[in-house]
Amino acid sequence: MAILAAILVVISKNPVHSVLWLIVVFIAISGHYILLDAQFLAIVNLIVYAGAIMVLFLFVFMLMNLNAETEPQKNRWLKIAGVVTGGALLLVLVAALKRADLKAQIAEMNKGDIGLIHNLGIALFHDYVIPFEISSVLFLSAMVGVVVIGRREGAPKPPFGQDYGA
Amino acid sequence: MTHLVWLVPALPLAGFLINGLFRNSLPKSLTGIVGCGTVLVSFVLSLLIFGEVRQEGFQPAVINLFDFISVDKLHIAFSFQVDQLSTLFLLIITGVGFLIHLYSTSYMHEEEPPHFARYFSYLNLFVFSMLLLVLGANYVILFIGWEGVGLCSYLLIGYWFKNLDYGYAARKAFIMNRIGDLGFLIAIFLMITKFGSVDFAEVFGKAGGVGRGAITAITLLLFVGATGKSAQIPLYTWLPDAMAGPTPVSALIHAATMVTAGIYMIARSHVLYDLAPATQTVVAVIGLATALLAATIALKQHDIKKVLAYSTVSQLGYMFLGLGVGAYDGAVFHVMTHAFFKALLFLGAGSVIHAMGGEQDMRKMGGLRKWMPATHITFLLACLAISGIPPFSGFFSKDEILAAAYGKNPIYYVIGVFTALLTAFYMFRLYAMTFRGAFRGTHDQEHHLHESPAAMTIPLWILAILAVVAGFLGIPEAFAPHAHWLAGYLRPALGEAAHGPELAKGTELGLMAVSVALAVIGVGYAWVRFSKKPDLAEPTGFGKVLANKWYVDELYNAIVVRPLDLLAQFLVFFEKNIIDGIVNGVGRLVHYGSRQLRLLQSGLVGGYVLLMVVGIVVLFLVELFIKK
Amino acid sequence: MNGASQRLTHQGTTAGDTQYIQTMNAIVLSAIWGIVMMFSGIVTSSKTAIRNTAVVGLLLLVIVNYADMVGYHVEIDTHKMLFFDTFGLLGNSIAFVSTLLLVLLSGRDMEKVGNNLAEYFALIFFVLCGVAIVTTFNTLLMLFLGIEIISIPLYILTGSDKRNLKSNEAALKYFLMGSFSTGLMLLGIAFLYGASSTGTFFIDDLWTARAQVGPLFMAGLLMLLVSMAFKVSAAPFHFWTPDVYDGAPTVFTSFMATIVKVSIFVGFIRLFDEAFGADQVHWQIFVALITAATLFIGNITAVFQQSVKRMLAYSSIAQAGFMLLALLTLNGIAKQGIILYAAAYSLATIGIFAILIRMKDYTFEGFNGLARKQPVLAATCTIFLLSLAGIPLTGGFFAKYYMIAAVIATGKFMWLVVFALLCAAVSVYYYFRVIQAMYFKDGDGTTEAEPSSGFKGLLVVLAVGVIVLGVFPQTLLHQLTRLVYTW
Amino acid sequence: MPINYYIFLAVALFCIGVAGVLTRRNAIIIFMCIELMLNAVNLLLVAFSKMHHHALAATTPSAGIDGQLFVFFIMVVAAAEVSVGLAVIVMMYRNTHSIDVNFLNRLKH
Amino acid sequence: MVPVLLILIPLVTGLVGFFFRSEGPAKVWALLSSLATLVVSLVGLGLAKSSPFLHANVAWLPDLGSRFAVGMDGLSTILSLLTAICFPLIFIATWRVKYSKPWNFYALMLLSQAGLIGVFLATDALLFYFFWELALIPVYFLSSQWGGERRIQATFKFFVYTFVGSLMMLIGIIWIYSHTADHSFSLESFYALRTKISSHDQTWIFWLMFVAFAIKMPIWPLHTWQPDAYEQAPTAVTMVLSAVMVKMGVFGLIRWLAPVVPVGTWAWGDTVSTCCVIGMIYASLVAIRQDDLKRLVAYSSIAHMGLMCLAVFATDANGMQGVMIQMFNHGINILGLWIVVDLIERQFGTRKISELGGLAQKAPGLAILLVIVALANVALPLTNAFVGEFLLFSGVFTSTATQYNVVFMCVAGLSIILGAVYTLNMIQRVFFGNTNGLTERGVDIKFNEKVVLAVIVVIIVFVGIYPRPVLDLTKETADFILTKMSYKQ
Repeated sequence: MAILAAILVVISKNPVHSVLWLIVVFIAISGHYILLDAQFLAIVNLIVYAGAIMVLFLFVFMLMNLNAETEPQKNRWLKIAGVVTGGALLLVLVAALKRADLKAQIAEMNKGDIGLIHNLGIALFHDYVIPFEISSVLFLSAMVGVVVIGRREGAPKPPFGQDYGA
Repeated sequence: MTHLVWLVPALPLAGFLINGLFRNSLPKSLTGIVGCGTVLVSFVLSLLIFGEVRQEGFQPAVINLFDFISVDKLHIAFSFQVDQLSTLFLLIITGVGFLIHLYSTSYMHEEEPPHFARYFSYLNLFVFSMLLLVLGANYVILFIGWEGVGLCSYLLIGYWFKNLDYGYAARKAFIMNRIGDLGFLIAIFLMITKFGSVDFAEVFGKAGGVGRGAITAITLLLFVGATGKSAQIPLYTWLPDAMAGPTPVSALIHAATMVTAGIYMIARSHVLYDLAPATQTVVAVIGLATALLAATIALKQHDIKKVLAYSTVSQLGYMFLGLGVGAYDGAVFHVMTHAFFKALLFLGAGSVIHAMGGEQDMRKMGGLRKWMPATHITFLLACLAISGIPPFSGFFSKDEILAAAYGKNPIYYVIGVFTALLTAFYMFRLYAMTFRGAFRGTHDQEHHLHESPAAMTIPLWILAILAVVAGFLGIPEAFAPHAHWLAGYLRPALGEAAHGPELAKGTELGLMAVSVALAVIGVGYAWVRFSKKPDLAEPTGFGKVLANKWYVDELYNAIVVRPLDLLAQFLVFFEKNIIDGIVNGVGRLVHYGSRQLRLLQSGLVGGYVLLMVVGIVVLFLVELFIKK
Repeated sequence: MNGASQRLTHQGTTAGDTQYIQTMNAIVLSAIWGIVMMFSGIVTSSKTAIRNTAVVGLLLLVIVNYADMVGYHVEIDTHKMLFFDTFGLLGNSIAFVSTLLLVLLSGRDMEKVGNNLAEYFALIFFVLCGVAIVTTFNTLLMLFLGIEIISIPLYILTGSDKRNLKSNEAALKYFLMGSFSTGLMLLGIAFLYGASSTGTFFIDDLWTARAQVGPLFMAGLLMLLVSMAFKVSAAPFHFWTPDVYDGAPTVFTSFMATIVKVSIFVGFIRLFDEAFGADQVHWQIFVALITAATLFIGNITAVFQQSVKRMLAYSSIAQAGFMLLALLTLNGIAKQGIILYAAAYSLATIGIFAILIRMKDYTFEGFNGLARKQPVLAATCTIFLLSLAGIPLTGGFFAKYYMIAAVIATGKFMWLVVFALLCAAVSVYYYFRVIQAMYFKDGDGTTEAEPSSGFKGLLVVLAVGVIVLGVFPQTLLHQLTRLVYTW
Repeated sequence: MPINYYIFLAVALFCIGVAGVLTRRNAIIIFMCIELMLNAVNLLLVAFSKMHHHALAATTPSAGIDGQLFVFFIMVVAAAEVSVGLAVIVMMYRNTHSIDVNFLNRLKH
Repeated sequence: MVPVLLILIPLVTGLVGFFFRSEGPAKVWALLSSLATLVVSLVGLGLAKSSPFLHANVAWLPDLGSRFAVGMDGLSTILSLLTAICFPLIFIATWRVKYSKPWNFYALMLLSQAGLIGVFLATDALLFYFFWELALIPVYFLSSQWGGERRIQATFKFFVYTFVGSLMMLIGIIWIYSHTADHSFSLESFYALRTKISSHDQTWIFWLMFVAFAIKMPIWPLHTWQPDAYEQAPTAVTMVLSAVMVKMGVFGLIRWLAPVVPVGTWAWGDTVSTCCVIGMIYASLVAIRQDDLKRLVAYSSIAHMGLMCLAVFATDANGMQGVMIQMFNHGINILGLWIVVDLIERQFGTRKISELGGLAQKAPGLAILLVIVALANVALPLTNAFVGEFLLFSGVFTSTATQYNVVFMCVAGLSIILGAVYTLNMIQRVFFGNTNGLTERGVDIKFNEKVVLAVIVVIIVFVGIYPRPVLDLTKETADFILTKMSYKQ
């Protein structure tokens, strides 16, 4: 089902639809998380992705109020090539991996509790404190970045120099 | 005395330097004095040395001046060898050389002082190199002289450098000599490999020790060198062209001395040649062929100097015949006599040309004996000498060679004698057309006719005397036993067998009779035929072939010069388009590739990602299939 | 000698553990200073002040980093998340010093980009923080975070010239492809995680934890290789480079092309040495292929460029190709070499860009006759170009020398060496085109404004540095030899 | 259930994402596809973490937790990327009223 | 001590030279510096072989096992002497030439001199490579700045061509270095290897390095950069190129290649020799067809260098000595030729043989000096070149390294004849015959030019008559190299 939804994300003409389909994918994935008893992640996934991020996407779409692909479908060769290579990648990956003898490895259901917020929290703030701090820097930079980008600076000026190439 | 021998070449060298460096400041008179004086002094020195050498039991002396080249095993000293042979040549060179210098002082007096000086400096340089050639105690020094004289002949032929044709003649001479020199050079290297030395003494000492093949190779290569220098088939064509130079030069270089260097060299290395009969045959045949060929060509020439030139070639052929049949002293003897009478002939011709105001075509001459008696007499004597009329010098030397040839192989003799007949014929054709009959030149030429000044006639007389009496240095056994002074004198240098095969007294006399008879016939026929009505008509038929020298020059052009030229043209093309083309092609390829690769940078994100993914796929494929 | 095995011997020694517990002076400081810069924009509007603060910060960075190297530092337990060794720290110091030089040379030109100077500096400091992480990471998590911390600000800086469509376009392209490669990297990490028997992200455990070189392991390795290759712009994952470098404001192009690229290279080598050094045989062939492709495409494509800026973008690809040789061999010579290469390359490139920024016209014609107008600029530029071309007496020569020597020492891949040097010969073509333009062509190539004497002086210093590197690499080399022993 | 299924599922999702990136021209959709890729990876990581946990739970109870934490960090980063990415896209849209990536070809060759 | 000075004087003076701002002083400065170098090199010549002042060895890059090691044995002495002689002569001969920014010109000239001398003196491979490039770079700038109208392309072709070569050489050097026992670039440890390198590697190394040297010499078919470069470079630079720089190739071959990889050298000797012989004939024939004096001289130089290379591979005592003395001679002679060409070009503004003629009437002094130099060029006895070529040819002929020695010698010998052909052609058509409109206004040479040519002629004749000093100087080196080259023991 996740796969189906994913394919729909890719092929659906109307961006809004694909957003919605993406949400479906996320929900499906969250389901898998539950199955793999990563409860915390499941919740976070739903809240952050399906909730916040997707809303952001929709918002941007509305802002640009383009609901259908406006441009005509040019160079479909690129499309076909894209699909083909994507398929090829899938093939080679599968080919590479199916030789992996992981049959024995079982991901069993409903056992263990590492997925609980409690344990995760302990690990996070004990072993993973450094990365945690670091990620704050990441956010900081993102924030600054958005600020820089966000400010208006008047009308676009033509690119400096002449247009090279060709 | 011999230890002072280095002075003999040194003096002309000094003369060369003085005249060369101060050519702009010296007055002609001084130049002449320097030019002649140095040669005269070295002549005197040579005489003194000769006086020492001619004594019985004189051992060849090697004077070591300094080490020229010495690399680990190879040691080449700059050393001179004084023995009978070299001394004889010293005398010829310096003696005749001096006379010709003297002659030149007046022959060239119209030249500007600088050029006059240039002329004499060249001449001195030539004498120096020639002396180096004959004095050298090893093949390298000999070779140095060898190329030196070549250079001088180049410079002197092209002396009047304003005239391009003269220049080309000079170039031809130099290059043809170079071809021979290459052979000589290879011979030297072969000696180095075989004997580890180039000293005469050492080489001859070891000569017996090495294989027949090597000796033959060496001797043949040396002979190649000789053909270049001494104008033998196939490299003789430069000599006639060399007549472009001033006449005294022709006399000195292209008749008396330089061209006989080949004979000297072979006589010098007679030890090797004795060991290589095959080569001897080759030498003999080539010599004979050259003699005949040149003689036939001489029959139909109209340029007075050309005739003499071909006769020189022919006479040189004789000498090689002599060498080929082992009569080394005969050959040397002929060198000497020939030096006298041929120099005389050239100088005579020179004085004729001088009188005719530069005219060289015999058809415009005639009856000159009225105007220039001295020249006429001396010239006649010389003609008799070269034609082999007894008791003139030519008779003795030529007959000695012919006799030896007969001993070797009668056919040699037959051809030789026939050539002698031709010689007599064309020489007297020349004589008759020049001095007999009526004058055929223009009026002002006739007006201008006069006997040459003393500076020119004195040498003529001296040479004439020599040309007459020189023969008595080598009276054949047939006339008087052990009267052959020259043979005796040269025996230490040329070895016992130097005289060639001995003949019975009777046969020898018979042979002489035949040759003399033929000579007389030739002389007489030519005399009567050309005194009255000289041949002015354009030659036809076979005569035309002869007049055009058997078209040999044309032949060489067709088979050597043209192909080389075409090849060079092709190479230039090849250079520009193939080799350089490839080099530049690489550059162009890079450019082209660059222009194409740029197009990958399509500017489309989709395209970029696509290519990236393709790259990943490729890596995985390598991982899956190609690797291990 | 492959890193992993040494690492084992190394862990035996007690010195090893302290190196986990070291502090990350640089990281902390750069982060903090980033914030400082941020607020400096608010408290003062004087650009000079801002610039000076930045300079001070950079100076401090260099100092504390050196302190790290000689062992003065506050001790914090990083839980083996980071591992500090001379190699990484040298990488840091090169990055910091070059940034300092960059700011000193082209600080003024940043103002022209837009009016958020303070933020630009803040972002630069954040990037440096990421750099410090990437050069000293010890787990894939930190690598991932470091890379991201480098990338995200760079997206911004690329697009910082907002009114310039080229800049926007570059930013978007960079962003899309960058996050795509992030996806690839994560997939690779996931595979490796799966392949490791104990489920770890520690690079020094990876190679012990993997049962054998299974397909899962190889798949992850390749994915990582690809994504890192993307970051250092190695063919065929280089396509973003020319467009982004061309589109971005030149100052930041210079920053990306030197500091970022070099430090990611350090991380690259660190990763493959630590994690996969033992399995070199399995992946050498791929690196060789990528190297060849990079050298080829970089050099050949650069030949035909009309714009010097774009030519430099391609040349940076080509130079990356040479640096990949170090990754290929991973022996002591290579590790010395990569540091030297980093230094030489950064110095030269910063110098050239600094001059390029001042030019009116970025095409080759723009440089015509510069030697008459600006002899100093022309001369220094020539030296930098010679260095990039690898001519002796310049640092570039020894850089290339080490790379070649490293490969020859392995005795394999001779074909690659010859190929690489042929490409180097090609590179002479486009580098010398600039020289020819400056000296032998007539034209009015000139700068926008008469450059200040300080600028010139700094350029000369830089050039002298390049030459010193070329004649007496001793100073640096000694550090390097020490480093080789510690490994 | 065997881990293979999860692997293939994740890989399939990932490749769909890739295909999307290749085929679509709307910047935002491409970006979404990338998010899809990230999620595929997340899924894979969680699966692996579970696998390791199952294998080693006996010895170390907390085995496999790293995987889930990694996923957590991925989400963090993804969020940051989204904000920046959207900002860039919006800026682009402001200047050229389009978000078709095929119109981004001022820079080429 | 002495070698260090030899390198430092031109280097430092050159760097200083950039700061002059007027022609006169710059000129004089350059001349003085080159004279000083000459004096020092003469001192070096005077010192005994055992003198400690002839060697210097300073730590440079201990980590790489490379030291700043320079030394003077016979070979390097004679070649540095050649360099030291050439530069003052060049400066004097081109005294009247006007350059734009002359100070830069002279400074660069001095720098290249430093590089050249360094190449000849270095006894450390890396140092050798450094100087090799140092000699090249200034020449690149000189030619591209002050050359003819096609200078940029021609010079660039020359530069890239040689640069590719030197990069290949670099690979070779590093490869050998990786074999050395003590990981050092020093000549000794290189010589210590010889047969320790596998013959397979030797083949690689040989070709990698030989390409560099072959391009420099140049050997057919890698020669095509030369005529263009010579034609386009300013004549002063052309003199440097052909008088000294081409010797770098032969020198490298003798010093750094043949003794180090004797097996490879021996194995590929015949191949290379064949190229040399082809090249000699080829170049001579092409030279016959040339109408441009510079190109003619260039091709003749190709022929001569081919002979030297041939002799090196002959591995024979005579040949080796011949090579060493001939390198010196050829440098002197061709310098003379270039000076004459330059004089002609400066006077009449053309190098086309077809446009000249009859100069001998207008400039007899020039004509005579040219004839002497030209005769030296065709190796006439009692000129220096005769000694050289005699030894070279005899070396090739007596060589035991190949069984084709006779063939090589005989074919190569043809170049003697061809050489005479094109040289005499040139003399003939430039100096003899009648003057034309162009050459009517010819005048004889000035004093400074006369002096230079006189010096050259004196050297030519002296060495031609008494070559002993030179031969003794190089004897030891030659034997040493040969023992190294004979790998059988």
